[in-house]
Amino acid sequence: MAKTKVDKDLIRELAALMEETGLSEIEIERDDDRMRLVRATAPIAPVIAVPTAAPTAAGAVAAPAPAGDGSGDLSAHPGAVPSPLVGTAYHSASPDAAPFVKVGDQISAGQTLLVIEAMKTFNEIPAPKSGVVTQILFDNATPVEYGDILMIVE
Amino acid sequence: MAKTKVDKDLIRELAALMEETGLSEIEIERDDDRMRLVRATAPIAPVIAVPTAAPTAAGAVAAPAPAGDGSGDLSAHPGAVPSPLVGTAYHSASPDAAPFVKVGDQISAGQTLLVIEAMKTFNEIPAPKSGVVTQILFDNATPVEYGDILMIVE
Amino acid sequence: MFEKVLIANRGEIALRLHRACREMGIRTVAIHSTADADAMHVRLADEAVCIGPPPAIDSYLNIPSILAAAEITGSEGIHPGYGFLSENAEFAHIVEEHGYTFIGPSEQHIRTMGDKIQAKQTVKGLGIPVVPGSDGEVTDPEEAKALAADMGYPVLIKAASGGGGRGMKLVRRADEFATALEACRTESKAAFNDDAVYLEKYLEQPRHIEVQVIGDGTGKVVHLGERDCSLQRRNQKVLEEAPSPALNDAVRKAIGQTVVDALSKIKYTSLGTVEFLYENGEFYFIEMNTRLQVEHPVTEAITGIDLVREQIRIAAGAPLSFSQEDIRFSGHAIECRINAEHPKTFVPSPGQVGDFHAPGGLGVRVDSGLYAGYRIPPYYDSLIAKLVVHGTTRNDCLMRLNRALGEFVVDGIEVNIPLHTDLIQEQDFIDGDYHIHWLEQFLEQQD
Amino acid sequence: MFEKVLIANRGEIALRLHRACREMGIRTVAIHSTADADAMHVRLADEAVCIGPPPAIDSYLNIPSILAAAEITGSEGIHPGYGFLSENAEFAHIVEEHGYTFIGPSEQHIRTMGDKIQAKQTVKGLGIPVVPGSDGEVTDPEEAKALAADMGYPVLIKAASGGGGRGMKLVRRADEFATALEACRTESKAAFNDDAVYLEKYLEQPRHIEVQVIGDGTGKVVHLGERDCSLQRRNQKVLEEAPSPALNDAVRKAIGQTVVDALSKIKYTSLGTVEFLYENGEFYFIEMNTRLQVEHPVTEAITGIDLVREQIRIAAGAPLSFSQEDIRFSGHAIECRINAEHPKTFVPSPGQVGDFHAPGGLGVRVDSGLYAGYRIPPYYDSLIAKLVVHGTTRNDCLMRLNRALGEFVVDGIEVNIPLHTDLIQEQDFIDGDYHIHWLEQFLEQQD
Repeated sequence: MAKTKVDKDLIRELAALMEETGLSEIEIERDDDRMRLVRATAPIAPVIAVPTAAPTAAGAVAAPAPAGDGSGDLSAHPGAVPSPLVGTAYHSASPDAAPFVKVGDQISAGQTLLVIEAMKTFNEIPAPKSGVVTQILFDNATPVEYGDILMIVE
Repeated sequence: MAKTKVDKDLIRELAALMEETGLSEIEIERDDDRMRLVRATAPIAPVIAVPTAAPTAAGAVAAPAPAGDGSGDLSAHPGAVPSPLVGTAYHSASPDAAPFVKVGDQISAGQTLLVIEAMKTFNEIPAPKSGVVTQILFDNATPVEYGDILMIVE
Repeated sequence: MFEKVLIANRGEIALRLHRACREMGIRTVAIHSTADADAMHVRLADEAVCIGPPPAIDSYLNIPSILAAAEITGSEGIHPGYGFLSENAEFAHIVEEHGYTFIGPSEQHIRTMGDKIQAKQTVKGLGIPVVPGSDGEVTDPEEAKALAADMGYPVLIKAASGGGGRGMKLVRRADEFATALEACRTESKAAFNDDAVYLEKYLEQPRHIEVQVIGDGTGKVVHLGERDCSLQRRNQKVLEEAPSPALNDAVRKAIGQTVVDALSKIKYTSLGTVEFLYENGEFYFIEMNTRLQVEHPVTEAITGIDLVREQIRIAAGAPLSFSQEDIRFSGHAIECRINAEHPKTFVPSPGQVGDFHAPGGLGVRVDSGLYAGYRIPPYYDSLIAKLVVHGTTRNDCLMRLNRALGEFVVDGIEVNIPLHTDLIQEQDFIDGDYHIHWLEQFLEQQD
Repeated sequence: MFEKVLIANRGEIALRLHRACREMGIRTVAIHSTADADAMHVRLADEAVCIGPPPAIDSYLNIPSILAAAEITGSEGIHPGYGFLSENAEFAHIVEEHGYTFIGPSEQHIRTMGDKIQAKQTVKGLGIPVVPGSDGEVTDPEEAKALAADMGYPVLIKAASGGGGRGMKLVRRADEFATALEACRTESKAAFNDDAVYLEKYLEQPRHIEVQVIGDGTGKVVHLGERDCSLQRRNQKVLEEAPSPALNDAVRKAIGQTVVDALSKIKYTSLGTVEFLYENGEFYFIEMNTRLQVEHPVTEAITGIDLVREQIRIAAGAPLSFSQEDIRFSGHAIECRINAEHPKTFVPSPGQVGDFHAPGGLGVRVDSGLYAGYRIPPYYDSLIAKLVVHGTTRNDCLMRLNRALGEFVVDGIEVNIPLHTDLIQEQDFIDGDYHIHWLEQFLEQQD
C-alpha cells in the first residue's frame, strides 16, 4: 500500500464513526487495499471479583509433592495420568517391594502404575495407555487429591 | 482506497443492526469488497457496581422542571448558569411582577436573572456574564438543587 | 475439643460450619468437587481437598473419598451439614468405625427416624402425637363412624395398597360412610386388586410447625421453641419464621415439653427437629430430622444460642451448656431462602454472579458463599443465600426484612428476591394467616 | 410519627438513619454535596437533594441550604446524626424555629453541655463526679497537702494562666509540695506573668468509659450501660466494647444510677452519653455528648434496643418504651472502626473501592455505605465501615471478631483492618488490660 495512498481523512472519519456507533473494530477490504481500525475496548476491569483477603492456606495440604508445582501446567498434557480418587499414593505394593514403574519404563495400557490407599483399601491405578513413563509427580506415601496429575506417560 | 467508495451510511446501518441484534461482529464480502465491523463484546458490566436494587426515587424531588431532562447534558455548556444554592426558584420578584428575563433578552453581567428563596430569604442570582438568554430551564416557583442548570446565556 | 474438623458439605452451610469452627479455634478442612474449587468455604478453610468430579454421587456423597480426605488431613471430627450424607446412618456408622467423630446424632437414632413407619411408631410410643387413624383395615361403616368420631372429621378413607393419590375418599360427615366406604373398597379392589382400606384423619389447611431440640446424650434434652415453615412450594420451604404466629406461650411450652420428654427417654444426642402439622390447636407428627437444618438461624436469632457451636461441643463430649430454664425467647425472626432461580417460573439460574451486595445494619444476618464474580455451578441446589432478620416484634421484623430485601443486590443471575418482597406485602402473610398450601395458591393467583 | 425525615449527614450514619426511618415507615430525604451524589444513602433514600459543593462548610454545615432542602421536600423532622451540626445549639434552635423537629436533645441542653466549664459545673451540681481540684489558687504548701490528701496522689500543680502543657508539675508525695509549689509559682510567673497555680488530681492510666442514656423529657431517664472506648489514637476512638472489661455489675449499676439521677433532674431528652475517665475504681466526668454516637451499635448489640428508632420515637413525642428494669445486658460486643487509611502510617486513603465483601453470619453486623466501585471522596473523614460483633462472652466475641476481620475484603484503597487484626491478638487487649494511652504506646512499639 503506497504511503501516499493512505487516506488520513478517511481514518479520521471512520474513527469518528466508530465513536458514534460504538463499534470497536472496522475492517474494509477492496481490491488490493485493506484497512483495519480498532478502538480500545476501554480499560474495563474484569468482573470477576475474588475475595482476595481470604486466607489462602486452602489446598496446601494435599498438594502432590516433588514436581507438584508443575502439575497445574501438566493437567492438559496428553500423557497426564490424573488421580481418580483422593487418598495416599504409593510407588510400590509394600515398603519392601520394588516400585511398580520407574521413569523411562516402557509400559502397556492397563498395567498398574501405583496404588492409592483410601479407607484401608489399596486401589491399583492402571495405565490409561501404553507408552513410556516420562515423569512421576508424587512422592511415595504422600496424599493426593482427586485430579492431581500423578504421572506422565508418553 | 478511494475515499468516495466507503459507504458510511452502510456502516451506520450495520452498527445500528448490531446494536439491535446484540451481534458483536459482522463481516460482509462481495466481489472484491469486504467489510468487517466489530462492536466491543458489549454488555460487560462496568466495574462500578451500583446497587441496582436500590430504589431510585432519589433525586426525583428537586429535579428542575421543564427542560430538566436536558440539564445533565447542559452542565458542560459554556453558557450554563448553575444554581448556587438549594431552594425555590422564581422567574420574577413577585407573582405580579414581570419576569427578570425572557428567552431572547440581551443581558449584561451582574443583572439579576432570577431569585431563589431559601429560609424565607430571596436570593438574587446575577448573570455571570453578558449575552443573550437562550434557554430558561426551570418552571416558576419550583424547587432547585445546588448545581442544577437554571439558564443558558450565550 | 477437636483440633480439626472436616466439613463434608458445600455452599452456605459449609461456610456456616467453617465459621463456627473458626470461632472455636478448630482448624477446618473443606472437601470439594472440582466444580467448587472457587467456593468461598474452600477459600476460607485452613485446608482443602478436592475429592471428586462435579456429580454429588462422585464427590459429596462419596463416602470412601470423604474418609480418605479425613485420613490424609488428620481430621478428628466430620460434620455432615444438611442434605448429602447428613441423615445417612451408614455414613455415621463408617465415620465412627474409622475412629472419627460424627458430629450429629447416634447412628441408631438416624436410622430409626429415617424410616417413616418406624419413626411414627417410635415417637407415638414416646408420647408424641401422630396423625390418628384406624390401626388396621376397616370394613364396617359403623366401626368407621365410631373411629371417625374419635379422630374428628374430615377423615380420609385410604386404600391399603393405594398410592399416588388414588384410592382415597374424603368423608366430612358420619352419614357419608355408608356409601363412601363401600365405594372406596370397590375402587380399591379394581385398582389394586385389594379391597382393604383404612382411615386417617384429614388435615385441610395445616401449618408446618417444627420444634428444635438439642440433647447431650445423658437424657438431658432442651427445646428451643418452634419454627413455622408453612410457606412451601413443592414441599420446599421458602421462608421460615420463629416464633410461629399461630402459637401462644402455653401451647409452645406444652408441645416443647412433650417433645423434650419423649427425646429424653431415648437420650437423644445432638441437634434434631421434630416436624408437625398443626391444625385447630392440635399437633400431628410428620417426621424427625436428625440433623442441623437450613432454617436453624431463626432459632439462633430468637434464643441467642449458636446452635452449630453447641452441636460441635456436644459431639466433642461436652454436656449441654444450658438448661430449659435458661432459654429466653426474644423478639421475632424470619429467614428468606434466596435461590438462584427465576422468581416467577422457578427455573434455576446458575451462572456467573455480577455485582453482589448484601444488606447490613442492625438485626440483619446474611449467610452466603456468594461473592461478585463467583460462578454458581449447575450441579447442586439453588440455595445461594439466607437472609435472616430479627426484630423486637413480628411487625418490626417485617419492616426490617422489607428494608433489607430492598438493599440486597445479586446481579448476573435470576434470584427469587422479588418473590420474597411480594410475599411479605401480602395481607395474609402480614396477618400470619397462612398454611402449607397458601404459597402455591398465592403463586397460582399471580399468573 | 413523622411522615418524612431529612437526614442532615452523610456516610455510614446517614445510611443508619435511613434504615431506621425505613423500618418505621418514615420517608427519607438525603441531602448531599456534589461529591456524595453516588453515596449509598443517597441512592437508597426516597428523595435526595444536592445542597452544595464538596466542602462541608458549604454543604453539610450550611444551615440555610439544609433548611431550604427541608422546605422544598416538606420534611417534618431533621436528624443531624453525629459530627457536623449535631451538637450545634444554634442549628437546633433554627430548626425548631422554622417549625421542624430537631431529632435530638433540647437546644438548652446542647448549649450547656457544649461549654466545657459550664458542663462540668452543671453535672457536678447534679451529683456526677468530676476531676477533683482546688476551688481556686493555692499558695500554701500545707493547704496543698491537705487538699491533696483529700483528692489522693498523684496531684498536678497547674498554672492558672498556663496552657499547652507548660507550667505544670506532678506531685506524687506530700513532702514534694514544699519545693514543687514554689517552683511552679516561679515558673508560672516567668512564663505567664502570673504566679497563680491550682491543684488537680492527676490520672495516670485511666480508661475512657462512657455511659449511654436516653430520656423522654418527662424526667424519665434510662441508662443502657457503658462502653469502654479507651483504645484511642490522637483522641480518636479506634475500637469500642461493651460492657467494659474493667467494671463489675455493682459498679455499672452505681454509675448508671448516678447518671440517671442527675439527668432526670434536668429532664434530659433524647440520646446522650456521659464520658468519664476511670481509674482505681473512681469515675471522673470529661464531657457529655448530646447526640447519637458512632459507637452506639455495641450498646444496641448487648441490649437488643434500636437506639435510633427510640430516639426518633421520642422526638416525635412518644414516651420511652422501656424502663430501667426492662434493660437486660446480654453478652459482649465490640465495634471496629474501619477507616480508609494506611494501617501503619494512618495516611488517609480515599479513592475508588475495588472489591467489597462484608463478613456475614451469626453475630456480625456491618454498617457501611461502601460498595464495589464506589469512589470515596477525599473531603470528609475516613470512617468507611463499622464492624460490630456480638458474642455470648468476651472471648466468644473476640474469636468471632477475628473470624469476621479475616473475611472482610475492601480492595483498591488502604484500610486499617490489619491494625484491628493485630490489636485483638495482643495479650493486654485479650486480658482487657488497657487504658487511654495503651494504643499509642502499642503503635510506638510497632515501629
